[in-house]
Amino acid sequence: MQFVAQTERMTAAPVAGRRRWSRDAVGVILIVAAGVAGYFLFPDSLALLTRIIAVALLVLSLDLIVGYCGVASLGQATLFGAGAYAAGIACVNGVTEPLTLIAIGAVAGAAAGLVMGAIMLRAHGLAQLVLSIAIVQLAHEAANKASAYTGGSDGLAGLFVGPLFGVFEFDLWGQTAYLFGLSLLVAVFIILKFVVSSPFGMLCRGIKEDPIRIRAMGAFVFPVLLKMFVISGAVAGTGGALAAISTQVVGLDSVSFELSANALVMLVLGGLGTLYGALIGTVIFMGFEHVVSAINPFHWMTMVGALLIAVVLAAPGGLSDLLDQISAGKKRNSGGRP
Amino acid sequence: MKATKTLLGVAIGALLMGSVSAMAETVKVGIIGPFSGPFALQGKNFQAGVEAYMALNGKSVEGNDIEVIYRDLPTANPAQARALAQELVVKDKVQYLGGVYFTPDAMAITPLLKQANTPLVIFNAATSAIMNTSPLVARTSFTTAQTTTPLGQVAFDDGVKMAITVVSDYGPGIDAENAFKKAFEAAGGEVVETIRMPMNTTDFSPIMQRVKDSGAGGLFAFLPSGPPTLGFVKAYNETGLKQGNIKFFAPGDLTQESDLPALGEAAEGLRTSFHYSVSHDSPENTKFVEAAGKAIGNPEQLSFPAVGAYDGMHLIYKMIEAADGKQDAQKAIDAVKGLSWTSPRGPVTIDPETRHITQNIYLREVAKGPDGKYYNKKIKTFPNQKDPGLATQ
Amino acid sequence: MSDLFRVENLSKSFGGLAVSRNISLHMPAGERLALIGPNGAGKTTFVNLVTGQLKPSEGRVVLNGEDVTGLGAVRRVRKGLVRTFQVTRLFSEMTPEEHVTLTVLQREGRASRILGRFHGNSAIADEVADLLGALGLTEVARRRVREIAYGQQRLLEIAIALALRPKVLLLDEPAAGVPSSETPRIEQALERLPPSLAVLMIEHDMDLVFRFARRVVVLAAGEIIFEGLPSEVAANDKVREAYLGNYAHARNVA
Amino acid sequence: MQTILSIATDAFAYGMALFIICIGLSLTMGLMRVVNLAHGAFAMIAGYIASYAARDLGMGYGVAIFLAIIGTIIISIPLERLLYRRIYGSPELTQVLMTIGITFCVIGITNYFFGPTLKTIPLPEALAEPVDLGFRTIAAHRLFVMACGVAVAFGLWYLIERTTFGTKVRATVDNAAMTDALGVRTQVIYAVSFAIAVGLAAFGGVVAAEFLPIEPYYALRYMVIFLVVVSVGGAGSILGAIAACLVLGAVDTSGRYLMPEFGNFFFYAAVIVIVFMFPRGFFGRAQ
Repeated sequence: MQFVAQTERMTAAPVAGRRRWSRDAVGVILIVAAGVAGYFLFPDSLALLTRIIAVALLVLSLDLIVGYCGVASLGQATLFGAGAYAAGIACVNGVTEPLTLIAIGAVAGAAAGLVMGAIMLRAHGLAQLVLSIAIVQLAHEAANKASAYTGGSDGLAGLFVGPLFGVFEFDLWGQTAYLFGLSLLVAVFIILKFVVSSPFGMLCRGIKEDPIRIRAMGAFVFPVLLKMFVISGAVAGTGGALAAISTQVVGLDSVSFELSANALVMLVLGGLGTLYGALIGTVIFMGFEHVVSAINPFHWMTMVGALLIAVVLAAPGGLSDLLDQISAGKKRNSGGRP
Repeated sequence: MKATKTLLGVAIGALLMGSVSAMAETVKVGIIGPFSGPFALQGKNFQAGVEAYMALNGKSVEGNDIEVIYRDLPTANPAQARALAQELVVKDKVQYLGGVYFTPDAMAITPLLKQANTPLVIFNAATSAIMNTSPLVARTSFTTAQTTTPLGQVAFDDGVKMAITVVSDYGPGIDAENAFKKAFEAAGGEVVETIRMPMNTTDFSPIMQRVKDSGAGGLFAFLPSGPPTLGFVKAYNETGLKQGNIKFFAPGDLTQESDLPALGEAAEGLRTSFHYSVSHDSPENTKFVEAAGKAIGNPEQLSFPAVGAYDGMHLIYKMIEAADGKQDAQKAIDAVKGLSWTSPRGPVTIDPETRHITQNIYLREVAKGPDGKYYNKKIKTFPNQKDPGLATQ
Repeated sequence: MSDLFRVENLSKSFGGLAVSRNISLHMPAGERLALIGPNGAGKTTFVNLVTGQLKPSEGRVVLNGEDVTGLGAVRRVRKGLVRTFQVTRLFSEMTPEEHVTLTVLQREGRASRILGRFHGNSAIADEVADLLGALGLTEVARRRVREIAYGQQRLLEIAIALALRPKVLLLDEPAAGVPSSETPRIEQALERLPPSLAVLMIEHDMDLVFRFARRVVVLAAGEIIFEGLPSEVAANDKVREAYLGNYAHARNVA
Repeated sequence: MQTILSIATDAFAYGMALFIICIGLSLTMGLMRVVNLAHGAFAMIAGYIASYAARDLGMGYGVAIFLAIIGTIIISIPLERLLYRRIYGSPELTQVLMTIGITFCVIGITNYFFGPTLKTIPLPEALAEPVDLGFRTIAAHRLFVMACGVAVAFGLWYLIERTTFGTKVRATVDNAAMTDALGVRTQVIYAVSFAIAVGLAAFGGVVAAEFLPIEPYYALRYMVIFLVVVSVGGAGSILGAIAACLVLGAVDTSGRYLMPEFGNFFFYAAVIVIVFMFPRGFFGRAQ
């Protein structure tokens, strides 16, 4: 028996590893291809595409918490807003280098994630959801109150971002912003793929399914989840900073319940716990919203609602799950189901 | 649907005009407004104003056909505002931008204007500071400080020596509080207390209790137009403040015409100051109300954003004329500096310095008309008011 | 004292209801002890008290001479007090290999590392493969848990526990719910447990108990009514009463 | 003292208004385990029906309330059959997606038919007048809302705790499969419970319209408050919902009186504190 185990390990393990690697590599290539295709297909809508990327970062960050840890949140925009305001305030005060601003946003988001996680992880289930709502409402209120720093409801304007690498301007046509955003998204996505397939990522998935089992394995649950909150905050903060840099304004909407709820809708729409679902959901939801509201600005809401209902009826596991079933047949993507 | 109708109209117009000018160019105008969402009514008013202007003044300027493209921005969302403006300029190749209901959205668009070589005519967004962010912006609405300031003297003359201010806790609310306080104190009164209440307040009784306890003889209030105003006015009546002779003053956002059917009796006698009343008696306004009422479908829904849009289109037409259909933002904006004309709201001028509209502010009172409907009845005119918010900066 | 593990006067009551009363146990290294008792005897409560899921109202739990009563469940696991679950608690989307790898990584203090790949370490992969091999799970090592037989899931529970290198192992009904055709494999696995390990098995299946245990403790209505050799159990009056349902009656009279 | 009494009266009225609307949601979430974010949409539909009946058709207030409840329940029946039945027992997030979709549709359709303006429901003379309570005047409809709240609380308590229907509901909640096996048609129980919840939403939407005015965005605007109140009270608990409404109503009202500019801070800080102290809500069931 020992012998069998040895031989099988020798042959099978590298194969499995390679398959996982190659699948992720294909995924990343597809994302880059889609991004580049967007650049050439819609050269006139780059500002919209950049906004989708910023929101995609927010939805990715939410997937880390909801999809990988099973912590439902309707307040994720707190972290996005923290990044956006930190980058915005830094920019107004003379920090104009884009990469520095992104770093500031990520750190602020991570710090907000630490606080938010420390509060939210005290509760479970519905109570947790309500805590997340309360936190985002408080953050929104705080941003409104601190109008000396945030511009309050008028928004924080006057962000003059310097050129990227001292060369590429963030201009009207938005090529710089878009390509910068796309590179950020791809980089973050690759990092997150590493994170979720690391031992830590596995531990989180385990916690999502059964925290008691994880404790019985001798692992503390709270610090693991808190760590994921910090990572999630950094990702959301990056998205917020990207939004601030590319639009040069930060509004109260970036730290609102509405944005949080939209992010959750997009995530569930795309499918939880795969990272791909987060991207698919964001692109489909925002693209659909944009197209429908351009066709009929007066009654697009009905159609978006109908889309959500249709998705629940046709693909309860989200769109990425549906794609999985269609394309790969039986073979399912790794990761938890909702 | 509406957009296609407009397109169709433009196409037919183009056919008819084909003989006049063989080299007619189509000038595109992008209008951003809240056409869906909680503020959809204001967006509808934008559209009604634009359509009314085009119905009365033709769909072309000196052989240049005008095509209007509407883009929906339901709530204050600067990122989306920028994306929409960028797309309108780059993809749809609009030469003029108009509309914009919320201040942060305007703030997100103005940095683009220079590069886009496109002027922006703001139909509503009412914070003074927007005008400083780009030399290519003009505004045909009002600022909160502009509509509020005359109330200070009015309140004092009405015998109010001590007043309390109650405003929604956001930019325009704070602007209103400051403007009233300044004007009222300049007139010799004293503001004994200032209350800022959260935007989502639904039950105003405790606030009214607070007003009562303050001992003030007058109440100045500012809330954004829409659902909360109803609760606020009702609470004012029901808690006995009305009977208790605490006088109520507010800018006209609180009694906009489209809210009056809902407010009804509760609003009767409320005095507000504003730049426009649908009931304004002038031939220009009669024409406007008829055309805009037709455009919006239900004339009861007509309100102040429509006149902002109407006059905004007037500016855009003038700009197109000056630039001769070419894209030249500086020439266009220079052409309207100092421009005076008679708007449905009364005589107006674009201040050459600030590019903000100088206009009459009217003191009105909600009264019941002979048809049984409530309207804002003009009782006093403060002519040629500039924006005091900008003057002080 | 040479006892590896001791429980002293452990009691627990919810409100006024005593569910565990004055339980004392001691186990030297290498012990094979079976805890049996009729339904509702308080066996699961006892396990929860020992592992730290529940806080006892009174009494002490001593591991390796150290009082661990004040420690939480996680700390006790880290000290070597490990359990399996009566109803398997596994991650349905993960493979047995992933379960055990995660457990070994955790034991090594590397489970919450973000850097480094889950499958990357060959020393750990060797250990995992050996462990899975020892429990006969090699064939299903790469299948999702929800796709493998229940008996194999039970074996995986044991594999996870062993991956933690426990000193004391609590097996909570390791054969519960397993079809009789698969029980021999579980028995086999139990026989091959490391000799120095102290094992406390809670079990209903008396055949398994007699074959496995060197000592038997019988719990009824929250207290120990018998302690001795497996061969003596059947002859004991109190045990017979408890299992025949008279114990409650007898206690009421007393 | 007078001020305290006055604030307490306002808080009680506001709390009761919230209670009437929220209790239906509490039942759906607690008993049927459906996170129905479209709850407010039903209250809104009822408001529109009542406004149409009373204002445009000139019917009496009582008739309008009755029509609104019946009308809303009728509208909800096909929704329950076609949509909600698919999500009983689904993961919560799937339910959230579906019910947000329904809310969007209801908002869009309402906007289309009734336009984006505010709708009022004219009160009868008797309820419109201020009443002198000695220490202050209060609108009569506030007293009416308080009375309605108390009546709803007792009525529901009686229905759930004292009737055979209530017994069946409780049994279904505890173990649907077992109850089904005992010959109770759980499908019917679900459908009837859903109708009751919708009816309560409708009733609440109409009588509380003076606090939460009827407009197309009603369903989204107050979604958060409803969800928070139900969670704080503990889903499925009548007593919990009352407690939550009164406590949050009191915090909200006194916060707005004492420090209006920090009103929201008070409210949500109170929510966080309560959730920390009662993680399952005031009277939530153990899960």
